[in-house]
Amino acid sequence: MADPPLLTIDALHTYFRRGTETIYAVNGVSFTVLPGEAVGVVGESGSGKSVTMLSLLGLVRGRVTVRVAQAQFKSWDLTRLSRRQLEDVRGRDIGVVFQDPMTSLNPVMRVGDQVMEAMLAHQYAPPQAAFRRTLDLFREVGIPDGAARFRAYPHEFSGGMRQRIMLAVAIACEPELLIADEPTTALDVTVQMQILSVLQALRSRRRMSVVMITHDFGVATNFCDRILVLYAGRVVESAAVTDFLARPAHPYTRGLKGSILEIGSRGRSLTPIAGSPPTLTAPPTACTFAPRCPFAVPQCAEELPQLRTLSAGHQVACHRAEEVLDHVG
Amino acid sequence: MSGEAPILSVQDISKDFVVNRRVLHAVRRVSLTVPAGRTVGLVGESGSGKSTVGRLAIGLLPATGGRSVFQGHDLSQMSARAMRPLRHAMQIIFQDPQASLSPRMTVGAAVYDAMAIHRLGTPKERWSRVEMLWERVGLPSSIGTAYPFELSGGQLQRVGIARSLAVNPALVVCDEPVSALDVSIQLQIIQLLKTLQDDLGLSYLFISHNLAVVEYLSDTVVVIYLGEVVETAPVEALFRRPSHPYTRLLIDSILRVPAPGAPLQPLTAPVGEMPSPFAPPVGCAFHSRCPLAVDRCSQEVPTLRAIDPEHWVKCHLAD
Amino acid sequence: MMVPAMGAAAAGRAASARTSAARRAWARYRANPLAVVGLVWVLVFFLLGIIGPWVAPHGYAQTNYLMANHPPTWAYPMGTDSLGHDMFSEILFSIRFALEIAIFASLAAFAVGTVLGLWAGLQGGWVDASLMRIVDFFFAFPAYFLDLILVTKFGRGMGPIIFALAVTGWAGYARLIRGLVLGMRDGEMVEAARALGASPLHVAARYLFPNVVSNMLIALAFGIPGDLTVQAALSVVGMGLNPPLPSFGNMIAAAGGNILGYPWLLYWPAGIFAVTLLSFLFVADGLQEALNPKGGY
Amino acid sequence: MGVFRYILKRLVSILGTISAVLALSFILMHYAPGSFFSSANLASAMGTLRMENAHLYASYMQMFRDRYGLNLPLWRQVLEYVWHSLSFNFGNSFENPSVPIMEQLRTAFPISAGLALGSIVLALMVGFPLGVVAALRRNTWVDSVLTTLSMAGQALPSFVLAVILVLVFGVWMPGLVPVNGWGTPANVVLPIVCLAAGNVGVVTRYMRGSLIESLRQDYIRTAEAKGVPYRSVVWRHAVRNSLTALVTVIGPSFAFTVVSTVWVENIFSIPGLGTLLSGAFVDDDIPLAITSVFLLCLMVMGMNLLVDLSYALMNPRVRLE
Repeated sequence: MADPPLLTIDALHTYFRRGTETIYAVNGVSFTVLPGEAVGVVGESGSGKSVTMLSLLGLVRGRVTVRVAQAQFKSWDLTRLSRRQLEDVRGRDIGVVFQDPMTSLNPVMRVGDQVMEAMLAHQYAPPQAAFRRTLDLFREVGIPDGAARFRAYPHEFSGGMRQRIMLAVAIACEPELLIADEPTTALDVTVQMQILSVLQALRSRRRMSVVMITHDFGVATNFCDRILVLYAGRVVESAAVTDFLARPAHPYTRGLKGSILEIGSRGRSLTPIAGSPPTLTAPPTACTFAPRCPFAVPQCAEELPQLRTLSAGHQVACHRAEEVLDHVG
Repeated sequence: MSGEAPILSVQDISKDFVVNRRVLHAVRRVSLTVPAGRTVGLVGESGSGKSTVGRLAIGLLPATGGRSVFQGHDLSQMSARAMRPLRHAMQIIFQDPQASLSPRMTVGAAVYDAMAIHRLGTPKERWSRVEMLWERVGLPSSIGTAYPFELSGGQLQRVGIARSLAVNPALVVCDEPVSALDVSIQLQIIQLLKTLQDDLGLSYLFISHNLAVVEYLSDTVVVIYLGEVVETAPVEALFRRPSHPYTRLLIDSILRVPAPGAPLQPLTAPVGEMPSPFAPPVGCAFHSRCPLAVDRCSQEVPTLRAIDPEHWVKCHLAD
Repeated sequence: MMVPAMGAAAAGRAASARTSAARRAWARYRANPLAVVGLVWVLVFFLLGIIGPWVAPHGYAQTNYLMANHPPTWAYPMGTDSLGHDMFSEILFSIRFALEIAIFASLAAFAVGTVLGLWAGLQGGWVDASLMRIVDFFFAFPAYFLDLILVTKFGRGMGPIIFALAVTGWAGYARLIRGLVLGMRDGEMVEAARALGASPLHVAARYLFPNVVSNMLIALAFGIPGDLTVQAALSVVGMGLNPPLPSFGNMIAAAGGNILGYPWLLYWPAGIFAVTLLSFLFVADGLQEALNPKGGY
Repeated sequence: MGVFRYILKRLVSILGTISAVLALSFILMHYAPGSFFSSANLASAMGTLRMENAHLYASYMQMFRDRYGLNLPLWRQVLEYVWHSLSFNFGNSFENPSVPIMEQLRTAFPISAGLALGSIVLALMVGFPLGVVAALRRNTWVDSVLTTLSMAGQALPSFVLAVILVLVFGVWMPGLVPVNGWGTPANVVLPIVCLAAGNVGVVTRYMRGSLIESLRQDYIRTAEAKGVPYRSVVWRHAVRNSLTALVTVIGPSFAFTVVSTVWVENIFSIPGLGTLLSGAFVDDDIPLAITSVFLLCLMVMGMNLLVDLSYALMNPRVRLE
């Protein structure tokens, strides 16, 4: 853990212009990713978890403004890279896997070509070597009979197989960081397990860092080392999995954990978080969770809580974190 | 279960589709019974045919074989027209409420229309019942003038529920009603469904791929694989003693949030994928993925047999 | 079921929601300047079509051989043609006849196409199969040639031309609505309505029709200028509206031959006709954007 | 199904459609007032010839009777007619009975087909890049200008554009390019421009629309995430996919080009099928009229076949059926 972070983000803001409105999707997110670390970014839809990661890579669509105080990846300052240089980082040093394998592959391009293209674009390997490596990658992600499947089109594969192809595309150039944006959300549980086990094998074999964006705490806690909870475009809690499990300090984290329905919940009374997450049309000036929060005090409606350190590696953005921790339940 | 009169009884129902001149046996001789006021959970992966069973059960799709008896009416013997007056008693809510609502109709008009179809009450009474239903499902009464695209997924699902409640159903088929929602919203909808059942005495056929949700809501669980029932049992029995290897696989594939200090779950890949329903394996449909399979499994089709009263398993090896 | 007073309020709200949807569509339409300009000209064109025959200074068949092929003067503000017809009056009457033909032909084709397309889409089976066979035939056999043959057979009057355009025009509407209905028929919206117990008629009237009507209006808006074009094009091969009935096609075709000597014969007919077609297209395009903000290009 | 079987199947269906077209036209013409298809009308139509050369008159009469089977019942006449036409035996024209129709068509057909195909190639060459530019610069002034122009191109029928071009190059700046006649390469310029204009508009607009749609797809984001340079993302991924979408909507417009050829030939006095056709209709020369309609329909159907084939070849998801 003495290594310097692979990725350091400080005060990331992302705004969308939609019609006459501005949507404040990400409002000052800061975090780091260490080499070899797996970070789970969890939150509900609209929490800004995908936008945070994609805006770093310039992959957000629409009329979007990104502001960030610092975005350091290895030796590069991502904010100072030209478009050309950023393209070079994408796919070579940072790989991305998206949520929906049914639409994320080009329907009129052979799957083998789609994997090779990642290598050729970065001059990672000459065509002959890239072809052989594609076959190796297919084997590694668990696509049987790769040589024959090389020339097939995406529609000839099942959803799980397509997600494996996406994985092969993302790791083709051996990136040091893999961003997985809800990679198993669209899949059945058995297929989810297969994809996650492939991902975990890849991660340990290559010492690759993974940022796992997910709304599924089961996936995040079992796969990741550290968890980042996002709410309304801000990090509300950042903790190692052990702390996250034992001492969640933000009322929202607690609420989400309480909302998880697992086998064995039968007969238990449910405690959903009341209300729904806000859509921000103005930058937040107070705690955005306060209206739904059982711990809220007048201070929460007035002052924006900053991320502060509770203990080593455990940060929370809540005025009342100590009270939350003391509260048993 | 045996003590109560069943409101819905599905018997050996089958459905074949013809796709590109190939026959797809989507549902093969599925039987299940929903007692009045109870919930039957129907579990399976995508492509297992579980949604088709739901539609067959209430006669939205004509069955290729077998029958479905609802409140004593054999739906397989009835024309679509003859079923219409029965429809108010058997409702369905969908996974994607946005797709099931007309984009050109306000959600208030959609709920109103449900009553208008069955000529329930005067127009005035219908509108006031719409107001009452909003309250019932936890929506503000101002929502009636909104169009579907203006609402969130959770709100839309509540609208869908209000619309099916509008006609006083006895049975509601819930087709993955919470799958598209965020966890905290999922919980709200599940809670709502539970409350409505307790208050109104509804019966549910609850279709889902999410075992935890099914366990929470159901009294009986039916597990379906490649269009066939592989295991069915009262909910406690099924989760206490899952006896079909496929049921075990489904349960083991769920990633749970570990208790503090407990070890993490190993991420080990289960074998194989669901085979093409066009070419299901010979013998036991699951043998190609089964860790316990023996020679017999690839040759002989197992029968659904009771290993306990009310606990049925379709496996040669189950004891 | 109680508290009737609340019901009336809710009914009022539902009605106001409907108008607000229309208002939003109008706001989107207004935001498109070309569509607004087009609409203004289309309205003027319609107005001229209505009042034209009354305000025209001369009859359309009224000739003045002494003043034949005369450049514009005060008495003949757009000049005269080779027979001494007043071009200004000719144009006013042409607008009237062109509109009559295009609108009656389009509406007839629209009505027939809508009914047959709805029927085919809802019924499916052999009805659909045989109807689509006929529609395919109409798409393989260019309408214009069939129009020519029909006009040759039935004559070059208003009636026959309207008939010919309607006979060849319905297939497009039928195919469009059939496709739209087919796309929705097996969708969840219709399934949900059926699950509620709605009869096929109720499904068609309350669910399918409201969701296809905007597409049909857009198609009609594209269809009217299409009929204006084909009707004029009949004149290009000498099979247009029978003289002395004036038409844009006849004037443009005739002026094409005299263009070197008497170019003013072309300016007004070609200019007005071109502006009109363009305006109709802008309106249709504006409608498309206003009514289907997401779909289509 | 293989490409060849597909083509064969389509050709058979074209044959069916074209037979139906022929039969329908024949029946309509048969009942037309002043129909050519009756011995009495034929006799009166050739009255002048009878007086001048009785022998020639008798032989022509016999020729037409044989060709169209005028003494046979109507259904036999229809069958004979369809069969003869399908075997490209069109007989002789009425206005000019000594010359077989085939002779007249032999020079006219290539002219029309060349004009139509040439204009389509031109429209693709111009419209495709314009559409790409409009899509990439969407919601800028470049886009507005291109979109408005392409709508104008679409709205103006070729015959209106043709007379406007005649006015411009015949009256206002004469001598630049010929506005009339046929034979020199310069004669081709204005007709081809007229014919292409509408399709340029159509191709530009559809290409713009479908490219914008393609650029929104998830696989484009995947390609960007791979680090493929944006130019390649556009050309290799987006344009490739939008072309298949373009092809599905372009068919009717290309087919319509054949109709436009008729108008443009008439205005620029080009001795193609269209000029032949209008002359035939005006002179009631029914055999020639229907024959030219028949050939033009064949052109349309060939065009549709080409469009469908190219769609199937471009899209791996389509199985030819």
